[in-house]
Amino acid sequence: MPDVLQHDVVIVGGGGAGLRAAIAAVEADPTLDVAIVSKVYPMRSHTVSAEGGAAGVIKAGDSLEEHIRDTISGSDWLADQDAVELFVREAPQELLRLEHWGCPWSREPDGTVAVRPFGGMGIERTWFAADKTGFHMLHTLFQTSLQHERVRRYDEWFATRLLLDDGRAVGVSAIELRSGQVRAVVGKAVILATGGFGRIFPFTTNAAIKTGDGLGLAFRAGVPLKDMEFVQYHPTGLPGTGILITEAARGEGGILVNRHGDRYLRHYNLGEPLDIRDPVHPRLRTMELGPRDRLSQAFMKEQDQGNVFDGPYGTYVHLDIRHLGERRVDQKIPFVRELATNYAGIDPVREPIPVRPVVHYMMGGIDTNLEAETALPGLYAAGECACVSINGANRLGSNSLPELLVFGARAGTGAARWAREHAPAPRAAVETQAADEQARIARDLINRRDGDERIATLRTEMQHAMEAGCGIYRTEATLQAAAAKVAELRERARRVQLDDHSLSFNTELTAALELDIMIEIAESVVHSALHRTESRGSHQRVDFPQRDDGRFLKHSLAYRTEGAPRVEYRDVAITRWPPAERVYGRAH
Amino acid sequence: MASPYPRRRSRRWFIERWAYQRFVLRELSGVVLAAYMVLLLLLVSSVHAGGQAFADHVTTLRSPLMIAVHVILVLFALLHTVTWFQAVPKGLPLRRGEEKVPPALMIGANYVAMAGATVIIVAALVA
Amino acid sequence: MRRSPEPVFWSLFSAGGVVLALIAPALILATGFLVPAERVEFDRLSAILTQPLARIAVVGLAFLTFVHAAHRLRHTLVDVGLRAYGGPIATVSYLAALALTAWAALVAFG
Amino acid sequence: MTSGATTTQTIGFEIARYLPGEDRAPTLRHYDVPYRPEWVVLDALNYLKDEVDGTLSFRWSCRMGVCGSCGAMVNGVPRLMCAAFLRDYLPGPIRVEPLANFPIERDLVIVLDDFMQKLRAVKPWIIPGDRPPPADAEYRQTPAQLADFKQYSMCINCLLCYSACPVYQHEEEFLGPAVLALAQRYDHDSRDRGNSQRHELTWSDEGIWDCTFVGECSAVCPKHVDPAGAIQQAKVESTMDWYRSVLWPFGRR
Ligand SMILES: Cc1cc2nc3c(=O)[nH]c(=O)nc-3n(C[C@H](O)[C@H](O)[C@H](O)COP(=O)(O)OP(=O)(O)OC[C@H]3O[C@@H](n4cnc5c(N)ncnc54)[C@H](O)[C@@H]3O)c2cc1C
Ligand code: SF4
Ligand code: F3S
Ligand code: FES
Repeated sequence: MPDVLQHDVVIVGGGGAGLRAAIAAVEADPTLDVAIVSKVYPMRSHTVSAEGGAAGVIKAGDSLEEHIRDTISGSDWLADQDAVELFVREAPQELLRLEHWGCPWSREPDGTVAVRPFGGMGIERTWFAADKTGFHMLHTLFQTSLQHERVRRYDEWFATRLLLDDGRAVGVSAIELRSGQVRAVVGKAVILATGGFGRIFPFTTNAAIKTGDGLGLAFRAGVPLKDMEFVQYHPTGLPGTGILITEAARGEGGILVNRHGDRYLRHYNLGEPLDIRDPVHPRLRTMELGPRDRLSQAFMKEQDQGNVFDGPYGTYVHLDIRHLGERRVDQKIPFVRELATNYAGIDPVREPIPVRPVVHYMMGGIDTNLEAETALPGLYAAGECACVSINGANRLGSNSLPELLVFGARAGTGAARWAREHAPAPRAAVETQAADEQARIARDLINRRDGDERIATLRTEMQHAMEAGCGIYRTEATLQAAAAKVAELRERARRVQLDDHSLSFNTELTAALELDIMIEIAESVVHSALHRTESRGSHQRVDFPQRDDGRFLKHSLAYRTEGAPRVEYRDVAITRWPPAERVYGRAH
Repeated sequence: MASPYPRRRSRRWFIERWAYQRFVLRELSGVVLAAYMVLLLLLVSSVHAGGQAFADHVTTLRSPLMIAVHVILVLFALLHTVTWFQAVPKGLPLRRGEEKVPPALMIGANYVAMAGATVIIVAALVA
Repeated sequence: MRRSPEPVFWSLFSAGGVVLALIAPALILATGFLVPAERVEFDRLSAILTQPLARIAVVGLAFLTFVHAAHRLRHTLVDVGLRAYGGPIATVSYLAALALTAWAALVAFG
Repeated sequence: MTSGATTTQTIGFEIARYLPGEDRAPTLRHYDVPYRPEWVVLDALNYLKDEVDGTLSFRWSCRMGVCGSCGAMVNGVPRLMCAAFLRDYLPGPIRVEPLANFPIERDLVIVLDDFMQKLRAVKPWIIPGDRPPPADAEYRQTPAQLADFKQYSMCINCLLCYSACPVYQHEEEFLGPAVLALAQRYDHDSRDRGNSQRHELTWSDEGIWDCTFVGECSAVCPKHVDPAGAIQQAKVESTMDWYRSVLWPFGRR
């Protein structure tokens, strides 16, 4: 029988959301015993890659109201307004807490934190630590968590399944990668904080670990996935690798130009360009500081008109930051220079950077409420894997980092409360489930010799099907094709064959488990997109170009079935901000 | 359970990479300078012993072997000086506000001081 | 607080390092090349070295040089593989430096 | 695998393989990989894992030099595999081995338990002491105060410096470059009052005083943290503190 490791709260994921939840849980009740199960060492989590910054109202002249409005209009009115309100109210406190824990925020000369402009935000409110904001936040959280003796970590343990008892979540089965053994990590409450799933697409800013595991765990336990059709493309990724050039490059004044040297965004209802020497440039919510969905869509239109460059790794436009000068670049966005020099082979102080839209962020995720609770008792979710939703149909840049703090903390406190009020699950129940899981993994993967499908082949086919059928612009036909392909892949994935039959650090095994989950999630994305016959935010249906508030001012909820997922709808919470047109480039 | 392969140690690490050889040479320069100190003290001793003793000592110093020894000594002394000056801005990084004083500037200042010391020493000895 | 005695050795080592970096090349140049070339006169040299301050300076320089060398020798021996004998090596090195310094005092005031 | 004109050339790899329980010691195995000038070593390894040999194990994630997972010895020098371009190793072969000075878990995967334990030991968090954080506001910290520790906060825990440090190779107790730089980062943070709590360990013989300033840690650091500098600086500070406490034994500590 697999070992059973008993705790009070079990957190899956050691990224920003998971660590914040852990600290919140032990602070809420120092007698609690908290476990963090993470498939990579916490400081390797993907939060480390976030560059630009974290939004929070702190400066005089800004107001909560403004941040709320920007977020709601950015979401194309699909965000729940009560959630947004709560998020905006708590974000500054959370960012301050990180400041108190030592996050090296960039500063004004008077010693207060500095803020920078960001896409879709009407006022400068994005806190930043040069252009390594996520890196500094993650390391600050991780190092802060080290002082809590009662946070026990299971680093490089891969969670494979939720353990249930009597209709509630009571832990996970996980593979200890070093030994290859499956064990049960058990608690009275479980928090999923496993991050996004950009890796279902071929060209993404997301790290290798972003395969949506937590969504798979919840989905298979019957929890619905919300708003899965909304996939954010970031307008400025490096062709070839997909490495992100942060929006801060535009926040500092960088401009986008096409093959003809035209600042093409002016043709897309994003306002008029100011001269780059104009002290008012870059103007907020205008041109390069428009929201990401609009900018990525503009690129596609330019591409259709043949106005983009053509390179060995696809088409691209230029992001030009030369006019900022070497000093400013090195001070404010040094990482941009480092990345462009290393991975695009150009020094952006002297040459423009080639960029193209790239899959970046998933608005959808595990359906949660304001308390980060899911429909399954005892199960919480926070961070990019969850959907509260504050991001609706399009997340505003720099809203995700504060989101994972705000809702990570809420998940932590909520789970702590739940753990105090509930008894642990009987040992036998979890033991058998973990034993089943161990048997399944051994039988279907490690010991199998009669499979005939290669992981990489299936993964590549899935990624290309998603890009072709479910990209920036979608139609019924492309989506149907993607749906058929993904369904086929789901069948073929049952016959996957590993080369590696050993136990210790078997990364082929984890790749197979990830693939299985990715295919399932991809299916929920495609079907959610098929059902939404309107265009809103990042979801653009060529065959249904209008937003349709009458039918679709609603969240989609995808439920797992034996066949294609079942899609249901739930009304968006509208409180004080009635749906309106999204206006950029003009006063709103 | 199968165990990890233990970390490997090398007895010859210091010759396995040029960077490490350079490190050992740098450290040895300190010891070499102590050897020079012995020679210097012998010279001082000869001076205190009087003109004849000094003259004898000078004769010894004129031998090709002693000249060769001093050539080597100078090389090690320069190695010491160069590596030492390079280390100074590491231990004592100076700042003017946000900006670091460029290490090259601090190193340069050290060379200026050394040049000054050299001039004084030579001037004091050579009439 | 458990204090390492290392700051004492390290500061002396550093002081020696600084002094040697500044003057060692010049001294070697003078005593190794100018003296044999007979550019330095005995009388002048003698006049300098019999001054009380110069005598003290010679002892000081010798002390710093020997401690500097002892410190480096000690750590290099440990680094290249004699870690197990770190204690005795340190004792012998610094004692040797002190002995040599005592000899230097005899010479300087002789 | 899309094969174009650029993939006709190949480049050789010698990759260290070790499977605990099966192999008695790591051995090098030869592979050929299509040569592409824009590829990094990590791309080549992923190609091998996907197309040729699924048993090859290594860590990676961000492929942009910030998560710190993918350190390995490339031709004998510690490097991030996602930042080591094939074009800089022509004509090959390229030798890839696990980071030196660590036990090997499997293939290119090393055991970093020792580092993780030392990381915690130096208390890398703000210890506010007698200066609790202001309510509902940030600590004031000027850009100059930030600059005083910023460089030491850039460490991605990639462990290349440990692989380059001969002292760590021979003295397991040595806290090592990255951890000491991190301690310096908190010591120099204007919000922190925890220096004396850290110094007990960092200023001990297993801390800064084991370092003989070989300097290779800084030479290989991909993020220019300069741990060697951090340690030198700490030596100066520790020494000044020592004399202060001897000369003014009754003074304020
Ligand atoms: C390049 C880039 C730049 C970005 N820049 C910004 C920005 O400037 N501002 C902003 O607000 N947002 C930004 N974002 C978005 C933001 O960084 C992410 O949404 C956020 O970091 C997600 O954090 P998380 O804690 O939810 O998940 P992650 O940090 O991804 O952590 C996931 C954790 O879950 C663990 N895990 C996953 N699966 C398993 C499993 N099966 N078993 C065990 N553990 C598992 C992993 O080990 C990891 O610890 C950026 C994103 C990218 C890709
Ligand atoms: S100091 Fe540099 S080399 Fe060492 S772990 Fe940190 S980033 Fe890596
Ligand atoms: S290489 Fe090692 S000896 Fe010191 S300067 Fe760096 S820690
Ligand atoms: S893969 Fe993240 S540092 Fe190389």
